[in-house]
Amino acid sequence: AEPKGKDAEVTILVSPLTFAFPHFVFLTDELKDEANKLGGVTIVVADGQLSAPKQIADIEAAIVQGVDGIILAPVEADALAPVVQQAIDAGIAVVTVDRPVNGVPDVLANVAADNFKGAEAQGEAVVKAFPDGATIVNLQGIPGDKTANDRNGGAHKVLDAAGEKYVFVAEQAGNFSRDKGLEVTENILTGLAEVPQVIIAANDDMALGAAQAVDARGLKGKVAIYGYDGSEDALKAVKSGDLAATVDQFPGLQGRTAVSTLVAFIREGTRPESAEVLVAPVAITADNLDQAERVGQIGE
Amino acid sequence: MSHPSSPPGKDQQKPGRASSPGALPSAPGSDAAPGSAPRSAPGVTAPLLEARGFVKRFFGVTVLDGVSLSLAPGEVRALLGENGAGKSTIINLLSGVHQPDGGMLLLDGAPVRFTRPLEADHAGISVIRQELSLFPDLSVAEAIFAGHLPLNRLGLVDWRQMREAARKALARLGLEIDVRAPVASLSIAHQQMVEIARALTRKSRVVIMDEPTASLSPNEVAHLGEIIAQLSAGGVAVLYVSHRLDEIRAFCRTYTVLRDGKAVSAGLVSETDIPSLIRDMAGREVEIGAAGAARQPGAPVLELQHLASVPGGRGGQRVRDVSLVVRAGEILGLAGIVGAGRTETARMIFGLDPVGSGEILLNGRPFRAGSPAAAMAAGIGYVPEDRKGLSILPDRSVAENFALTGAVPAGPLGWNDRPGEAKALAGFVQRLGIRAASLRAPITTLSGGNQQKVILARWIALKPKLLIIDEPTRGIDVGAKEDVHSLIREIAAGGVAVLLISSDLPEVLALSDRIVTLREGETTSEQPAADATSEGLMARMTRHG
Amino acid sequence: MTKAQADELSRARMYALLGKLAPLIFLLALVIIFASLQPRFLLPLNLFNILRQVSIYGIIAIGMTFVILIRGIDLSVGALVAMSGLCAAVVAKGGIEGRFMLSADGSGYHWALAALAAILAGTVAGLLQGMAVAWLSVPAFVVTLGGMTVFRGIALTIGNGGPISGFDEAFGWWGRGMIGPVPVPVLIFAAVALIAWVVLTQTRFGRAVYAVGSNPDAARLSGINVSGVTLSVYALIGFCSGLGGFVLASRLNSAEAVAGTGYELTAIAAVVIGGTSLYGGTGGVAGTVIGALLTGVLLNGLVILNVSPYTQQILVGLIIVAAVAFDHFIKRQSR
Amino acid sequence: MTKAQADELSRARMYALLGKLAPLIFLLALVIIFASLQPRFLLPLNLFNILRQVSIYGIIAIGMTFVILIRGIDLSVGALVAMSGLCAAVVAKGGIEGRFMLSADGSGYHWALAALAAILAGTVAGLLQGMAVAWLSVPAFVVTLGGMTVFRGIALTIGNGGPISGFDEAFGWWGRGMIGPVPVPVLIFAAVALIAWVVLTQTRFGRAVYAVGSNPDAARLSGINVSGVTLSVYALIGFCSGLGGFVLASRLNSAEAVAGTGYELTAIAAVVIGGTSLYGGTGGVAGTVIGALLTGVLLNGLVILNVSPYTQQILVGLIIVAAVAFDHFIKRQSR
Ligand SMILES: Nc1ncnc2c1ncn2[C@@H]1O[C@H](COP(=O)(O)OP(=O)(O)OP(=O)(O)O)[C@@H](O)[C@H]1O
Ligand SMILES: Nc1ncnc2c1ncn2[C@@H]1O[C@H](COP(=O)(O)OP(=O)(O)OP(=O)(O)O)[C@@H](O)[C@H]1O
Ligand SMILES: [Mg+2]
Ligand SMILES: [Mg+2]
Repeated sequence: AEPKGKDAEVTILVSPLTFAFPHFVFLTDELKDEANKLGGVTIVVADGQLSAPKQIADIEAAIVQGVDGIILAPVEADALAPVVQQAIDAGIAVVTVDRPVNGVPDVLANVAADNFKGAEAQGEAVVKAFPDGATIVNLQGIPGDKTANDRNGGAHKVLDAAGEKYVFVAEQAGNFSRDKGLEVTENILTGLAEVPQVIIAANDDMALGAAQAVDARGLKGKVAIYGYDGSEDALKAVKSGDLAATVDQFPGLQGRTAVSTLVAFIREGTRPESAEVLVAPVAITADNLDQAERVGQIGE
Repeated sequence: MSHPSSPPGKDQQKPGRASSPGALPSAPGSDAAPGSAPRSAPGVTAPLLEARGFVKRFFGVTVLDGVSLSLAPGEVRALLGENGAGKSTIINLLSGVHQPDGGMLLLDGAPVRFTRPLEADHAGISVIRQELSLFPDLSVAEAIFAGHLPLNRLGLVDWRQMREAARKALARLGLEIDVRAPVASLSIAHQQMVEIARALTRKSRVVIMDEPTASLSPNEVAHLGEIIAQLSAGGVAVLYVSHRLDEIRAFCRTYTVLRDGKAVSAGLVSETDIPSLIRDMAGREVEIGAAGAARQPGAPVLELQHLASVPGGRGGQRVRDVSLVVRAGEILGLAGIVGAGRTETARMIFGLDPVGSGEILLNGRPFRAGSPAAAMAAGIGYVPEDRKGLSILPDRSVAENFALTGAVPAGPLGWNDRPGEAKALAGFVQRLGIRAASLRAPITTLSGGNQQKVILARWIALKPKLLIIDEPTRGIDVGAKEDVHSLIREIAAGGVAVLLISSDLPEVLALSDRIVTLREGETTSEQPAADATSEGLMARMTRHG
Repeated sequence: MTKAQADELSRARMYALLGKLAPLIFLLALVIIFASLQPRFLLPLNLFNILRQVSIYGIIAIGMTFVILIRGIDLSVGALVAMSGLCAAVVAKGGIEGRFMLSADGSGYHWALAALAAILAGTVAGLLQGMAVAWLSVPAFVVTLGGMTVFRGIALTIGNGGPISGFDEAFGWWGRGMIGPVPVPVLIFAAVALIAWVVLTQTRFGRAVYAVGSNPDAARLSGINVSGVTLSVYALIGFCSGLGGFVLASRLNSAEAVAGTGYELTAIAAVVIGGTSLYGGTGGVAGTVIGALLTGVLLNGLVILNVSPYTQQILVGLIIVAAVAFDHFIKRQSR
Repeated sequence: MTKAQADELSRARMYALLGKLAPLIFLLALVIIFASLQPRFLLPLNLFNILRQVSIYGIIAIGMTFVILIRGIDLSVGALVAMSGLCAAVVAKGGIEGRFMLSADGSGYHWALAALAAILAGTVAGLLQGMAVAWLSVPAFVVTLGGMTVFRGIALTIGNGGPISGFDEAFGWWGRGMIGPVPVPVLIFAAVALIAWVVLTQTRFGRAVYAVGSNPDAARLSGINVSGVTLSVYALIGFCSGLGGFVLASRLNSAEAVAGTGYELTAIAAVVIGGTSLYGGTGGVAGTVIGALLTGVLLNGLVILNVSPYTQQILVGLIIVAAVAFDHFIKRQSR
């Protein structure tokens, strides 16, 4: 499509995975903030609710509505491809955030921090803190969910490669929720004859639940707990020592980059230098807390 | 009081009493002799269906103890017995609902075993059940043909033919209704007739009727009589259960009397008389139709002035112009044929249906009950006619069913007074001869008649000022009927105003002080019971009056 | 019959008809509101979008209509969609690389075999649940609640938690193809609905379904094979779920274990909005189609109107309750 | 009554008793299996874990028992837990930073006020649903399915999707504290169960609940205020959910909109496993407690045995169906 002009009104559909995860809530909030700063940008938000059909329906509705651009965090890389192609054919520019869609070369950009890579950073942090090996409890997300699979895969890749001395003594699903994370950790801790050295969790909620279970057992400080997402609560916990680390994928940065890239293209036709705008995830420990995106929110 | 022997309840329950004059010397088999076949049959007709030595136990309690009976083609046999004697149970065994714990079943002389109702159905046995078992959501036509829907050439349901046949079957019973209407929109009586029509369309060899006339009025009963005669002439065997002995005399050729799960007598109806049948059933002498102590009617309690229901309700305006007065200490009988609007009148008084126009006066003051609770607070009690649908709590115990109306007040904080309730119930068990293995067992383990007694007790215990009783003895046996009658007389004598609705004219005549007749929702007459006759009442209940 | 009576009867019939039309009236009202707020809502493209979006859970809702008509319920359909979708995917791919192979040379099979696998898996699973309901007399709610986690577990095990994606063109046609302007899934939905309508209204089996739902005891006493009907109905919804799973996999070009989450509630909502009673015995397929369209219109319209996602949830809940309340209100008037 | 008859009767009573005990027997069997596979299962620490984990949805299951006894159902409890938990959190924090403030100086309120807020929110929400069920006669399934999305939407709106966390010690005591060796939530659960038991078995209200469930028409005709009972029962489960939401927020030291997801099905499962009939009228609180323990034991035991999450799902589904089938089997024997 032709560039709309410098100050043209722009309408953008934002379709994140789900608002059940604070990660995407924050991403969307920052994205909206950036859009405000740009001015003249209307953001339409749809909740993906972890469902590919729902997301497809939302995008189809947006095409009908005649939006100028779409920012999408696809629930499923293959499933969303046809509808993204359809949008592009209809003259709508598409940017993916957080994760790509498969096989649609015309996507303007993919602004992402790979979950797999982030989980590798999590694993590497464990290796760094426990060079002599460790007994590990693994709290996975919702069984079958892509994020859960990627994060589980990344951590395993690093820790399995690091040798026999890293032993997974229990692997259970905590469904990304704090109460399930707490319950499952309680059960695992009683089930194990020896206290594990490390708990890695596929998100911060489960890690915080696990921290409570560890605290309740009087094991605070004896088990290193690794979260994922860099949420406000997790950063506080890292600061206080309840968590050993969390992984920040910089959702806010992703959101801001996505919207500015998209608006620049719609208004002026400028393409990003590369279609892959990768944000490297970082494991945040007490030492590099200031690198965390949401560190400003946790106060002193 | 009308009761000769002191605690009648106990007496009834003793099965082994030697004082059963009419009893055959425990006669399993003997009644099954081909000799009892109908007179019209040339020579000896082999029985079509025969039960030999049926035994059945529930919860370890023996309900049937070696009962035999047979049905020859064209035979119409009455099955008699008190409530809980085991009549319905025999029927359940004959039709594959339950399986006997002992004995055998022969069809055309060959042993058979029905494990499902479907199999009895295929064998040509159809049953009109005591408790209505229809499909409320289906159309009348479909309910009649359920399980046997006629098909057209394409193998699809032939709706046209089905409606036509349903209309015809109902017309035979003298009923003209829209066969497309849902069953739920019909009155109990009409549902009963749909149930009968269902059995008639089956082209069965054996038709079993378990109290088919319990909620029918004389007209419909007469129709049924004709149909039974037609069936019999066509070689169909009929097993007929009823507590109305006049029907037995009129319709049946042979009979079997059950008492406590045993066949105590059998033979030809023409060779016995009603008193001896009653003796066989009850195992004692029962005094029929004893008049109560003279009652002195007091002030009017309920007065209806030109009461009418809301027009355009289901099935149209049932009540158009009803006026009557019920005084304290008086029993007012309300007679009418099916659909006359008696039940609907009662429902309006009790706050179940809205009032269209007219006045209800309670103790001289205008009264409108917004809900049953309000009516009860004003001192009204109502025993509905539909026991299964509107009265019993099926999963709950006898005791809890009794306590439901809160006749025994609760303590502070709504704490149930269980000892008080138990005591009150025990009194009624005695008084009404309620037979129950345990008062803590679900009420559905009681026979229909005994359930009715518990429901009556529930309302009488409430000591209302006005008691409306709709079909009080529906499905109650002769002996128990007397118990219930004397109880109704007794509460009236105690100053309660009783509005008695009954399709059983002898009952209305025997109980009432005055009788009001309804026809098509309008009062057509009022007279002292002493002056009334069955014929006179019938005339005023029907168009020809 | 007097004239007055005849009048009352025809009035009663009119009301009854109105009662049947209540969901349709509500649907039209909704369409009018959305169209007046945002005219683009009525674009043919958008209408076909809605139809396509509705068709998969619509197929399942048709099966659910039978289940609810016999007073049953099936909470396992979402999991069944996932499981049967994965079965189709495995067959279409000829196995899962690195885990197990079905064909000797590692090539995939024809879409027809894949579809068969999905439908078979669904039907057998449904049949098993039907057995538990009919023979062990475990309440359907419990059986299918159990089934929901069991089948989800099996789906996870098949795909080892991950998706299986990338099928050939012919496979994809069933979910993404068009015949003229009409998407293929819409045609499948229409065909399923039509067949179900004929079965329910014109065959003995269909009427037996109503009889069982209206009064199971009476049905048994009337010689209807109640367990047989029950079994068939659960097998049937299994069939519909299997078909739905295949079409979904085809449409998404991918099958995964979390697919179909929440379909059970959407399907039940469609059936109930369509006027089928949860107490069995009344209702039918036509209502379900309208109920499915209503939910589809609702979700589409709210997005097109740019309602915030949180508010959307609140509105969806309220409107569904309102639709059913409206239906009941109209039906009560006709009493 | 002859001696033989008396004997048979007492045998029948024994069977009836066995029928009541069926869920307990199943629970014990499960405990024995787990204990033999992993002795640590029986550690007092673990048993208290199970009790604590069970207590929150146990509280809700107690309320659900009332609802199911009157033939109702409540699918909204999970969303209510989230919504009321957030209400408590907002009050305890005195508002949400940067969005809205409740107290002038931005300081939080006492835990008692927070608890009150949660319970009030739950009760009012329950009452509203009760009104829709009792007065508009919309089926409970639909009302609470709608309620589920509405309350979840409200919860999302309150917390703007994110969690609210970090409460004071006194607030936290209700979820994490101990009295002697017994966790506080367990005591709350026990108290709720005890009160509910007394109400159901010993009071007029309890009897009315059974009557409404057994035959609503007969109940109404006997002067019971059926809509009143219905309203109260839905208000009551709202109360239980509100209380549960408060305890959960206290236990997690955090409240968020996704809390309590799936609690509705867990609670219903506990009630049904405990022998309460989904058709109303029979069952009770004692069974529900056992049902809740059974689910708790199951989830705990499978984790302790480190069964793979996929297989766990399959086993949980199968065992729940087996438990209910066992219950029905035993009860049928006593007929
Ligand atoms: N399903 C059942 N479970 C337990 N007891 C039963 C069952 N059915 C019948 N009974 C018992 O069997 C006995 C006989 O009952 P049945 O219904 O055959 O009596 P009936 O002669 O038909 O009485 P009525 O004239 O009142 O209908 C009664 O004591 C009744 O309580
Ligand atoms: N609004 C209603 N809801 C439910 N049932 C009703 C309603 N109105 C009437 N009925 C039922 O319909 C039947 C018709 O009652 P109606 O007063 O017309 O006849 P009736 O004179 O009592 O005749 P019978 O009692 O012999 O059927 C009654 O059985 C009553 O229980
Ligand atoms: Mg009987
Ligand atoms: Mg009547």
